[in-house]
Amino acid sequence: MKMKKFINAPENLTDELLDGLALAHSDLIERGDENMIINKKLADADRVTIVTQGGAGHEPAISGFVGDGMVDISVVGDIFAAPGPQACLDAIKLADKGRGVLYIVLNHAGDMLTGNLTMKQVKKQGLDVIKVVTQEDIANASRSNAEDRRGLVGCIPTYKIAGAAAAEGKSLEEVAEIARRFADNMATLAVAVRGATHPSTGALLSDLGEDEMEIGMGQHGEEGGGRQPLKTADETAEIMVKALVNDIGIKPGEKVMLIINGSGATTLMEQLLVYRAAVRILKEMDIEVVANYVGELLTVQETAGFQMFLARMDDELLRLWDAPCETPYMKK
Amino acid sequence: MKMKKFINAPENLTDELLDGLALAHSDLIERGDENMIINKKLADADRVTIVTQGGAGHEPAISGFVGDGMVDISVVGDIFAAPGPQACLDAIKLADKGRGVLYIVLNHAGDMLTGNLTMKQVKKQGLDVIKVVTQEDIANASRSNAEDRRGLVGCIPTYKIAGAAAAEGKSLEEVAEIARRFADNMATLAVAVRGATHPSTGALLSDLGEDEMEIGMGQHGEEGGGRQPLKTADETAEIMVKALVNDIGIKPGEKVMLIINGSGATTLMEQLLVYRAAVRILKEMDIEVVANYVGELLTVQETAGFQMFLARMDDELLRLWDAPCETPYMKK
Amino acid sequence: MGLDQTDIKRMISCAADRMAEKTGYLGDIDSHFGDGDHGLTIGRIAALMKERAAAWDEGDIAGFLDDLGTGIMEIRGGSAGPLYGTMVAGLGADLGENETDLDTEAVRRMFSGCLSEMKDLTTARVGDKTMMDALIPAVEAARTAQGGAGQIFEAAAEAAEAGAESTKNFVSKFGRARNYGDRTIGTPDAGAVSTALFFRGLSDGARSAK
Amino acid sequence: MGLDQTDIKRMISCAADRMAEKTGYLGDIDSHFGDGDHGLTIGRIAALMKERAAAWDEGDIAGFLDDLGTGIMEIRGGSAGPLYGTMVAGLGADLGENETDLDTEAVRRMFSGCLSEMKDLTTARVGDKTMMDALIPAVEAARTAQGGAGQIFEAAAEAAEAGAESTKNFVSKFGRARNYGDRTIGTPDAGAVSTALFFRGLSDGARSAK
Ligand SMILES: Nc1ncnc2c1ncn2[C@@H]1O[C@H](COP(=O)(O)OP(=O)(O)O)[C@@H](O)[C@H]1O
Ligand SMILES: Nc1ncnc2c1ncn2[C@@H]1O[C@H](COP(=O)(O)OP(=O)(O)O)[C@@H](O)[C@H]1O
Ligand SMILES: [Mg+2]
Ligand SMILES: [Mg+2]
Ligand SMILES: [Mg+2]
Ligand SMILES: [Mg+2]
Repeated sequence: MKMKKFINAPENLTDELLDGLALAHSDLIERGDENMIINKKLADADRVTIVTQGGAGHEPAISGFVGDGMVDISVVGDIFAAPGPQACLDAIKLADKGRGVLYIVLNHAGDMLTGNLTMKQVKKQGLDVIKVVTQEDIANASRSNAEDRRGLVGCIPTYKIAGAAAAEGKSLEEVAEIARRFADNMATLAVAVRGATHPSTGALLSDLGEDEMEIGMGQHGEEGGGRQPLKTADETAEIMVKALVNDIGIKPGEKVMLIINGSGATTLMEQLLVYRAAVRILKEMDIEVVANYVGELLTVQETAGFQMFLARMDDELLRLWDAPCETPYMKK
Repeated sequence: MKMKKFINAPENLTDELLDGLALAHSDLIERGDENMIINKKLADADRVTIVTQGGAGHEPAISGFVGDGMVDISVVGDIFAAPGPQACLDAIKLADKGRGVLYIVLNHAGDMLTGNLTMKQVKKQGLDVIKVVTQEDIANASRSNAEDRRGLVGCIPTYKIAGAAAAEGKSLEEVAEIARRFADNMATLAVAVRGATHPSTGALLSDLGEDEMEIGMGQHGEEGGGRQPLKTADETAEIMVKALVNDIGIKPGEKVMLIINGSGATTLMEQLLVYRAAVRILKEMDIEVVANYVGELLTVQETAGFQMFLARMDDELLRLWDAPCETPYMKK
Repeated sequence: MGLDQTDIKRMISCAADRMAEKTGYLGDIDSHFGDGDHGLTIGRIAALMKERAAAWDEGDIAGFLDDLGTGIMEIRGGSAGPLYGTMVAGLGADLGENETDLDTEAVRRMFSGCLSEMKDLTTARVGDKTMMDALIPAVEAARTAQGGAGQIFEAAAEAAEAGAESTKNFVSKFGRARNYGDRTIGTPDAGAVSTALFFRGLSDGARSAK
Repeated sequence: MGLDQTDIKRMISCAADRMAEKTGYLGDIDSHFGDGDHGLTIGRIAALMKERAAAWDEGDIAGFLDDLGTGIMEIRGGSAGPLYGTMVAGLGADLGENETDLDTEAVRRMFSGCLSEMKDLTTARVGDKTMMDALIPAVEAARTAQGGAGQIFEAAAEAAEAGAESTKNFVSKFGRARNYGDRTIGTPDAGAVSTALFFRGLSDGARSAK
């Protein structure tokens, strides 16, 4: 598959896309130095603030969720590549309004390295920061090996819930406790049917046969082991729902959040079919969906496939999920 | 290209996707008989109401924009296929709260036939309905041959503006006048780089060479004549902006709405690059972008490409665009 | 020499068979310059025709055709739904409510009623590469054909077939295919071909009526 | 026999050249089980090394390496940014602020400082199929190598190359490639290969120091 994208010079890609984002949403966000996207209302914030970091190329994630009620600053690296620790440290200092900073990092090799280096400096400088790592991909490691679990779409509802907790005026410890409680009770499984191309190098990200799908594929085309013939929406949903319920250990009578996150080229039509099937299967298990999202939150370029996300909900988490937010790509 | 989609039986596709949509957004919409998606607050409406119709397969359009402040009922046919006139007539009667109904139809062969048959019955039965047709594709007919212009993404902002006018309590004539004023001053141009497959038949919708793009491609893969080698984001934006400005006849000092609508597989990253370039080019022409949207509003399955939409704005139209709305895929 | 309910029933059923046999081919033609679903839609229309014909045991001919036409319109088939619905209902449009035995003059009224309803719906005419390229010659042939109902329908079917064949030489002026301009030359119009199949089936069914 | 600022400058510049020459190959290896951008990132790191080395006209060696390491970390290159940044800064971590002439003992401190910084950052060790497969043997060789700075760096480069080569036999345990398990056997690790190039370049640059 040849790369067919509307880009200019690959080396300016991230810069230009952040420019476009800030231009299109100048009422909500602005660009800072060093690839930062900043909540325009950050200046007035008298509360815990939220900083995150990650590569570009996953739009609308992650910078599309900067704004009141979600992320205050996102520090962007390059395409699929983490930013450096100095940029993250600068962002944390800029975000800190004297109430502390929650620093959310997805579990990917580069992000974790940067996150650790950043925290070293944070400690050296005595800043009030708690780092929370999202690592919820159940494909390639068991729950007991959480450090090996990749961070997939689960970061987005984590931002939302942490952001709402911060907006309620909770302390840094409380916000971090809530974010961790949510993150500890979430799980994601991805499926892909067709790969994409790396927008800077043109390299093919994964390579699937004409009739194949792969359950468990990572965010950059990394394999997850579940190669199999393409199945229907209902069959695929069933495999994935059962794996997720089982992983989190959700019991009959419990309430959940269900997200179907399109990876890029899979239509909303298909996502809605999968959502419908998943709700039915959960209902049969006496599990109630009390919160949802169906659409593209975190994409992997034009990959065809989706991520199914499930999380155990309680009343507080639900209230925080439903709380108002105003960001370029999530408004409540 | 083989079809690789998560579907079940093709003949149940539209039914299942509308089910999924209603299930995922049960706070805002509900399913009615005959493939209708209905605004849950319609019952309490004491105002002009908005009915529209069209094929499925373009999600989130059109049913994803049913809800307060936009569409009250959308009548869905099958994949890319218009519904019948009886269903539309039923929807109009259901929507009518004694203040009249604005009936918005996109200019496509099947939709126009149904729209005309529906209006025949409307007249026979003495209902208070005004039909507005959106026909803004500049690719295959000149402005003086508007009946030959296809309706592309322009229907979505038209819904928004008409819906807001209705919410303000304006009369049917006033709402229709506003919708027409907006629609008469809008233009869209589409570009595609890779086709998609018809989800029911598996047939390839258009077929482009490895290095080709096509400017002017219709909503279902129909050709528009502008086949050419793939260009950069900046170059493509320039060609399209100039054609649109020229078509509407926008003058320096005027204000516009600019929409970059992803067709399916083109990333938001690319859309943001194109948006950025378009704003720059408009600025050079002394044209100010006062309203925008960058993202997927009306897709054509997994087609790679986008539609660029431009419309002349005035203060009233801008106020209506910015007014609150609450639908599954547009919230303000 | 006339047509009664049993004849119309058999004719509709026969037309449905001819259409159903060719859905693959129709989809194929439509996929060149359309969206490839004409076979799908014609398949659904044929199924409805078959079902309604089988279930029809009372009521007048005009009422049956009108109901069937209305049903076809609601098939959600894009252009073909309203067009076929109008064409089928149109066959009964100029029949009286209680006409149950159709003589030659009544049969000719079926054709003229059909054409005027269709002309009301679409401005397409001969040469525009649509269903009208089959329908208009069929109606014309029916107007001048000698003999009874069987011969009239046979003449209409032959004219429709010739009309459909002629669309190969035309440039699309209506529907999605319009955007392909000159490139449509060489391929027949899907709707014209299916219309010819419709009239072929009606004639096949009418033949045994005598 | 020691290394001064001019030598370090030449070594860094030489290392940058070795790395820059092979970005295509590095991208290629990374594309098998990673995301194919390692060549891109190494290219940027090399460019920065080259630029900083050329611009370096005063200041101590430790400070230069620390600044360069910090700069590399901000290159936005995924894993390789923090790793290379730490490795380069690590070479100066155990040098004193005013050490401008590095004797054999100081050169050995460069290696031990580098390793301890890297071990702080990552838990990967020999056999995990990462940069550490090149780095750890290089440091080990530097610790025991006889002779002056030139010989020490040559021993390190040879050990790094052998270490990189050995990664072909390993299963990925870190980074994106980890998810491919056994299938990674047969392909060397991109980061290990680039690390060997880095040390090869340092050695080439050190040789003329004597
Ligand atoms: N305005 C029109 N007037 C007459 N016939 C038309 C018109 N538009 C389309 N058609 C006919 O409809 C056929 C296409 O039908 P179909 O493929 O079922 O619908 P769609 O184009 O909506 O997919 C065309 O081949 C043509 O014969
Ligand atoms: N945790 C780690 N410890 C040591 N080396 C690592 C680690 N993670 C990745 N690497 C090294 O980084 C290399 C990949 O670098 P690169 O492709 O530039 O980064 P990314 O994987 O973020 O795209 C791997 O080949 C491996 O040598
Ligand atoms: Mg990378
Ligand atoms: Mg169609
Ligand atoms: Mg068709
Ligand atoms: Mg890589």
